[in-house]
Amino acid sequence: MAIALDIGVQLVQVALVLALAPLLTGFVRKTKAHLLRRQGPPLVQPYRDLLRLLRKEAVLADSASWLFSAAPYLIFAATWVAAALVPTFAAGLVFSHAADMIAIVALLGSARFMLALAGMDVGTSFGGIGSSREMMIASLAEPAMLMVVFTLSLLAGSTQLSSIATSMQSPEIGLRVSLALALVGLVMVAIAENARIPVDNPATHLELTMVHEAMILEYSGRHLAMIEAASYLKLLLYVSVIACVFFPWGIAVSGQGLAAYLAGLAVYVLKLAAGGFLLAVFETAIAKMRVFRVPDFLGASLMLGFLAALLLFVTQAG
Amino acid sequence: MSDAAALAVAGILGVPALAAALLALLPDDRTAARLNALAALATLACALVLLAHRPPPGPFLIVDDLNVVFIVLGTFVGFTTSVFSASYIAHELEIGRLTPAYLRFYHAMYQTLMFAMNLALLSNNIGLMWVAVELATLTTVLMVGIYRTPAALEAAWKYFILGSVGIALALFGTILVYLAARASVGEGLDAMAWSVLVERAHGFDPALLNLAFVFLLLGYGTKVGLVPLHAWLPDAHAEGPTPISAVLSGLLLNVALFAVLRFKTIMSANPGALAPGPLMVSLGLLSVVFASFMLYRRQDIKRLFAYSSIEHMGIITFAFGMGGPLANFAGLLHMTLHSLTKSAIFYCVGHIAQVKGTQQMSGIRGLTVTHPLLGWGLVLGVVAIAGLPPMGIFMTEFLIITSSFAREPVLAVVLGLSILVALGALFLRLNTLAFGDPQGSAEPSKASFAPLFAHLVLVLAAGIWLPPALVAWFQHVARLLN
Amino acid sequence: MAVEGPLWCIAVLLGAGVAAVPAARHRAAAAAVYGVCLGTTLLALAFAASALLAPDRYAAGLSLPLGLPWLGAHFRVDALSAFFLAVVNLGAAAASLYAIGYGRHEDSPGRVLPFYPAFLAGMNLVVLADDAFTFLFAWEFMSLSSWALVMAHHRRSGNAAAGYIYLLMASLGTLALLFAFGLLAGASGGYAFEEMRQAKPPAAVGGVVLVLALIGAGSKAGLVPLHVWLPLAHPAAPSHVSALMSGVMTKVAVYGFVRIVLDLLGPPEWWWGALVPLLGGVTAVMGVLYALMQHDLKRLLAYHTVENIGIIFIGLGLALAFQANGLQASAALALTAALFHVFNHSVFKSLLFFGSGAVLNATGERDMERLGGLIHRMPLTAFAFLVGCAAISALPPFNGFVSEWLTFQAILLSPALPQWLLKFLVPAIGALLALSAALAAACFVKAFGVTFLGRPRSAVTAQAAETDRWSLAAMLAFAALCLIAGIVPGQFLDALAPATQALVGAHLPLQEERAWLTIVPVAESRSSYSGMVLFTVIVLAAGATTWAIHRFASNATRRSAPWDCGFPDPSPLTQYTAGSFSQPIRRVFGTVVFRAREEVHMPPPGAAEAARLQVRLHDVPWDVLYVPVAGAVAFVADRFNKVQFMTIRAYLTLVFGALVVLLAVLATWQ
Amino acid sequence: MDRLALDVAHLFAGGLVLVSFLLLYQDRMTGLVNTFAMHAVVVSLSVAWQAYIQEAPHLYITAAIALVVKAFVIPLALHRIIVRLGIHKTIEPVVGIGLTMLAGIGLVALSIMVMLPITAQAGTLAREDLAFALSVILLGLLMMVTRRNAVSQVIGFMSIENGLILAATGAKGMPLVVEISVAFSILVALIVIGIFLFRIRERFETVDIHLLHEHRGEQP
Repeated sequence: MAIALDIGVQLVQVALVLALAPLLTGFVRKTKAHLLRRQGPPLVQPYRDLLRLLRKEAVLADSASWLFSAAPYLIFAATWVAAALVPTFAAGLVFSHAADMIAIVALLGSARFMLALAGMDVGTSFGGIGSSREMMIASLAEPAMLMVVFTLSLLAGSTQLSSIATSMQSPEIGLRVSLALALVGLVMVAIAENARIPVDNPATHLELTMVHEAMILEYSGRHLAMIEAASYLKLLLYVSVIACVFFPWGIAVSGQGLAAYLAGLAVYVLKLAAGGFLLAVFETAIAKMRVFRVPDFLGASLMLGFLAALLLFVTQAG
Repeated sequence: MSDAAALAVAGILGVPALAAALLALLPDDRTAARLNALAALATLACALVLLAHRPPPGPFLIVDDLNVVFIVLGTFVGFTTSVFSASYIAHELEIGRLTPAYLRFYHAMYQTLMFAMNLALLSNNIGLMWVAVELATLTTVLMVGIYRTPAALEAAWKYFILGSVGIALALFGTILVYLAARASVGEGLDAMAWSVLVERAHGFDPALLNLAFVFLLLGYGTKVGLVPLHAWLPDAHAEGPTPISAVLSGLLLNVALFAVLRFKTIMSANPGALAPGPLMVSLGLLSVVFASFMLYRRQDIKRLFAYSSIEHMGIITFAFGMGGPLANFAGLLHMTLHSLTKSAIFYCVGHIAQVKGTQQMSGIRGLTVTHPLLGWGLVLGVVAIAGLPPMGIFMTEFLIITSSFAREPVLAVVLGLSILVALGALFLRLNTLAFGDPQGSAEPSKASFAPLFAHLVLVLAAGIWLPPALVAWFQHVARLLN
Repeated sequence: MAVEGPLWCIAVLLGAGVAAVPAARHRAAAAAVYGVCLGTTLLALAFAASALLAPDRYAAGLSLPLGLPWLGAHFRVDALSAFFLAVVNLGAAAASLYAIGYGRHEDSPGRVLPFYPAFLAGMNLVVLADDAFTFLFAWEFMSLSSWALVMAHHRRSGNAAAGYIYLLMASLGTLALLFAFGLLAGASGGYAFEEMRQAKPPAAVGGVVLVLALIGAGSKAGLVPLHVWLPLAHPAAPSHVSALMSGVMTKVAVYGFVRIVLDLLGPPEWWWGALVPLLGGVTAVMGVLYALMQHDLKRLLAYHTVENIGIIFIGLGLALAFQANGLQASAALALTAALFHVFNHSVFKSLLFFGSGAVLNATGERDMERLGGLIHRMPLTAFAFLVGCAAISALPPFNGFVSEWLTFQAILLSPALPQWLLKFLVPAIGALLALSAALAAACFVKAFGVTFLGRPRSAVTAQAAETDRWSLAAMLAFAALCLIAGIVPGQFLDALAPATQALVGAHLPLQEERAWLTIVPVAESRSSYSGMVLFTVIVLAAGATTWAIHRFASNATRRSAPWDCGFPDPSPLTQYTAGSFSQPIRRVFGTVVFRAREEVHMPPPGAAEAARLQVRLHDVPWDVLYVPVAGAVAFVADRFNKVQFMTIRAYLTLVFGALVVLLAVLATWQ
Repeated sequence: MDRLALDVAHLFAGGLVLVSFLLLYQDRMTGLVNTFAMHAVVVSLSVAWQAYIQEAPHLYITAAIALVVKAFVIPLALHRIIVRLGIHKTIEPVVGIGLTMLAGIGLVALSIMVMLPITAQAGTLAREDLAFALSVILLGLLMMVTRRNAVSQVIGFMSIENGLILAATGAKGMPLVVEISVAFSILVALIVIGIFLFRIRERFETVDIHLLHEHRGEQP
């Protein structure tokens, strides 16, 4: 019975992330528009976009290979699974033993790998630009992310997101400098990874500064839909990771009955909204930076993460 | 059975002497070369008899475990060299570098040299040995100069002068040994006979012995080619006919070393005398370091390998100086393998120089492409001489370095590093000699590969498996040397 | 039936090598030789596998009356050597299979066929050797035979120099190992490994031995700064040999290090655990950065081997650190990670070299700037290569990720270490490891993207054809192995248990009985990973999505010219090249690590000539370490050389001087 | 009898050393050759004396050889060579005479120092004789090293040989002395012939001054 419930919860989680992801993106866009005194698209616009794209025919460049058309599905699947592994409203999911936080980072890495290859497949100059810059950013963002993971897992004595989330709720963690550092580092990584301002501009084309958009320039129709969905999922994933690690309150632990789950769900939605709002404020507040300033930005986050880990290594005896 | 042994000894000395006389008279060159090889073969046969039976030591001649090693090795290399020399000399005649008259002289001298070296090895009398070594020196001087080119004459002259001084020093040492012995042994032949000297050495005057050893080490060391007494060696190797280079590196150096060893045994048999080890070790190490750096700037292929001979003589001297059953065993084995390998290399080099028409390494390239057998033979030889497995020298160098590393780490490290330096130089040359785009004539050489590959196969076999009998024998000799 | 089996295999290999000398001319020789090698190595692999399953049955050693007379040649198969025997022969078998096809295109078989089996035999011998002499003999023999293979194409420019540097470095390493063994054997001269285990050297000696072992094994494995020969020599050899050298021979070097330091040397000091991982971390990052800067495919792969060696040494070093502090379980984890990475790297690096060889055969090009679009011409090769790239970039669900994940887990255990230096060092090493992993992904996006994707950059590339089926069989088999070892790593980890048990006295909890094929290095609550679940879920998700979309949404497709923001350029030269791909990363790291300088020559307005961008990279270790040494040798050689040109009187003066000095010594002595 | 005998022997040996110094001092070719002849005479006298006091008749042969070959034949030959080569003018030593003398004295001191520890049981006359012989040898070497001229270097070498013979005959009852001295005379004769053949004007270094730097197989 319990296992059945767990599986059920897991499936709900899988469906939930997929359902909420476009909404979050829509919410961010809406908020940004409001902050800029604009009307902005309706909240459900991302859903519409996806549906429209799905119905269109896909245009493939002549020089595109099988990899080009296979990549979107793999990217989507990898990101989806990764997002489904993050405890959103309930910890101790069934799959949580299949992959810890390092594995989630690596899953996103696989997705990025495929995306970068897809960007180079057609053999256009823009695709190459996108891929090379993406890999450069990733080569700094990923270690930063791993440093944050180190910090957390040292605190929690585990790399399992579920157990991290649960142990973060326990009082003896308290407030720590390294936690703050880790949080800042993680936020910076999240911004970079989701191609947000100031690292990249999600709403631009025909700019030599674009990174993510340049890679997917040749995509259209259902392929584009898959990739867009994947990016929505990625944003959701990062927000939920931050939420469940640094603000773990209200996450239901498996076996706590339905009420706890519902409560957790409500809290989770609130957290998402808060995260989206903050992101929107941040994005409107600052300007896009030059591509070659990005390494400094990410280097800073790497340093923060490293510092956090180091502090823990030193303070933690045995 | 001792009559057979006596016969064998007589053969070892008599056959070369007779052959020398005969070859001096014979006019025709074809049969001369064959007769030369035949005589060498006969000598080898006689030497092999000695393995089985030994004659009792006489006042002038002796056969003991130590010199049997050298005699068998020497006669064997002498035989293979004579085979190689047949094909080599034939080519020299074709291109007219040698006239039949000189050829006759050459063969006579070759056998005389054999005679002299065998005499030096067999002699039980230090005076007699001195005479024999001098005779060997003179003959080789004449053969080095046989091409009559200014360079050859000069090399011969240099060799002659330095050799004579060395001889003089050795003689003084010999006299001193006699004086040291006379007091306890009494006057007369006994005071110059090994068999007596070694067993009575403990009673000799140590101071006199020390002085004697200094002179003997320098005198015979000149022949061994130890730095700083080596100056004659590279030129003598480079300018003479290649068979002589092979004999020089393969035999004469060993004979001189043999003399040093004989006196070393006397020294170490005397408690009061200073240990000969440190002197030999320092001279040997100096030679290794010096020679291995000298290899880098060489342009003449035969000179290159002449310096490598200096290096290896240094290694051997180092080993014997280190002493101890392990190092002595390694030294003996190294000496054997070195003379096999080095003579093989010189066979190869001789044919290469004949094919390419030059000894300058700048004119020899890509041998493995144009002359696979010669090229790969050279590669094998260099691999062996550089001390890489599976060739035997790897084993001896392993033994020498490790055994001395336990006692003198610093010296061992220096030795190992300079061996590495030498390896670098050798392969730097090999890269252009054997590999790369070929240069020079590509016409096939009418070489006789049998001696070359016979030696290399022996060295290879020694690296993988040493017959227990040989090992036991060498170990026995190694114990004698202490 | 203990160690004889592998020894017979070695004998057969040597025989094949000898037989190949006369037979090399013959047309069928290549197929025959490689066929024999394939069969023999498979047999040896079987022996190794059975030894891994039942280590105790194989513990009995064997001594042959070869080599050093009074020592004899000792051979033995224990858990460690069994594992490496398996690695060696797995790689060797695949390479032989590959070569049955690839070898046909060899233009000078006489220079390859005799040495290839000898090389295999040498590597097997090293792993089996049980005394110092046999070990060094085999070690140097391995170097020598591989040197001959590097020199196979000696007329191509640069190869001879590569071979020279290689042999020199190899001999230096052998010398270092010789001294290490000399120290271990002590004055008594016990060269059998068993005696060395008994002899307990003092701590100082232990440190020296460690350094010597680092020099000896590190120079062969390619540890920075001893790596200089590797990227020159590995690409110079024929591709199947490159695969062996990069994939397998470096692992034999690792074996040497493990054997000496963890087995023979006895209990480690804690500072070893600081030195070795630091070297490993630096090596990893340097290696991958070097690789990123290359545009010669095979050289890129060779440099990347350096990175993986670094990762392996990080694991080994952590094992030393834990072992020194008596944390057996953690040591076992670190060691397992290192050994498993040894296996993984041997698999995917061989696979990648096979692929590069196939490309080389099809196009005659190693320069990525002239390749491109090969995924259309040689799809299967491209697929296999892609798998290799994903695996080496440590992406789940492939095997590379598992071993790096284990290494991370080991790093996360290191707060337990008491020493402050280690507390500071280990997180830094973790950062280096993470950095190198991320850079590796970039490196292989570049390698695969520029070589196989996009549009062909040269005519030959456009005409390339898929490679032969032997090579494909080898590549696809290894690709499959990458996936299998990635999704069911538990079985492989359990096979390592005896080895770690023997070396550090502990092993990972056995993984067989875990549910969902999950691997759990320490504890369920701490960390766990199940490649199987991940793989199936992703496949299900992707499949379901695809099916749903094609079923309910459109599945219409149209081909057209690329859009490229509206102005596509027909010329393939407008694609991003290898150089331009790595340019951002070069700007980030290059100026520090390589003293990279970029010079732009922009013609004045109206001038006709093209603008030029020139990039200069320096190999800093080379400039700092090797050039001065070479200079010193040359200097001394020049000084000494003057002695060759003196007059006879000067020579006489030397003799005279020597005499007087000796006499003076004598006079003062008494 | 013995005292006297020993004193005479010492007289000859010391005289030989003295003549060696004279050789070092000489810087005129003809004078040099003549002094060498004297050197040889002294040697043959001392050998003869040894033959007398040791009742060793065969040593007379050695003495005779020394006298005939080295006191007459070779000097005459050398004179002819000198004339032929036209170098009967002064010759310049590499180092100044005075310095050479000093070095020579140092060498004598060294040889005596080396001989000191030798116990007297090695033979009553052996020790001093050996010291003298050793000094003669070292002085000869010094001469070979310091002189540029081929002829003077040969003379140096021959004085070494005289020293050796002195030592050999001083060693009482040493066998093969005659044979050895004969062998050595052959050596010397060959050297002289060599000089004669190769027309060595100046310098020992090379058979022809022009070849000094060319024919070393390698270019410096």
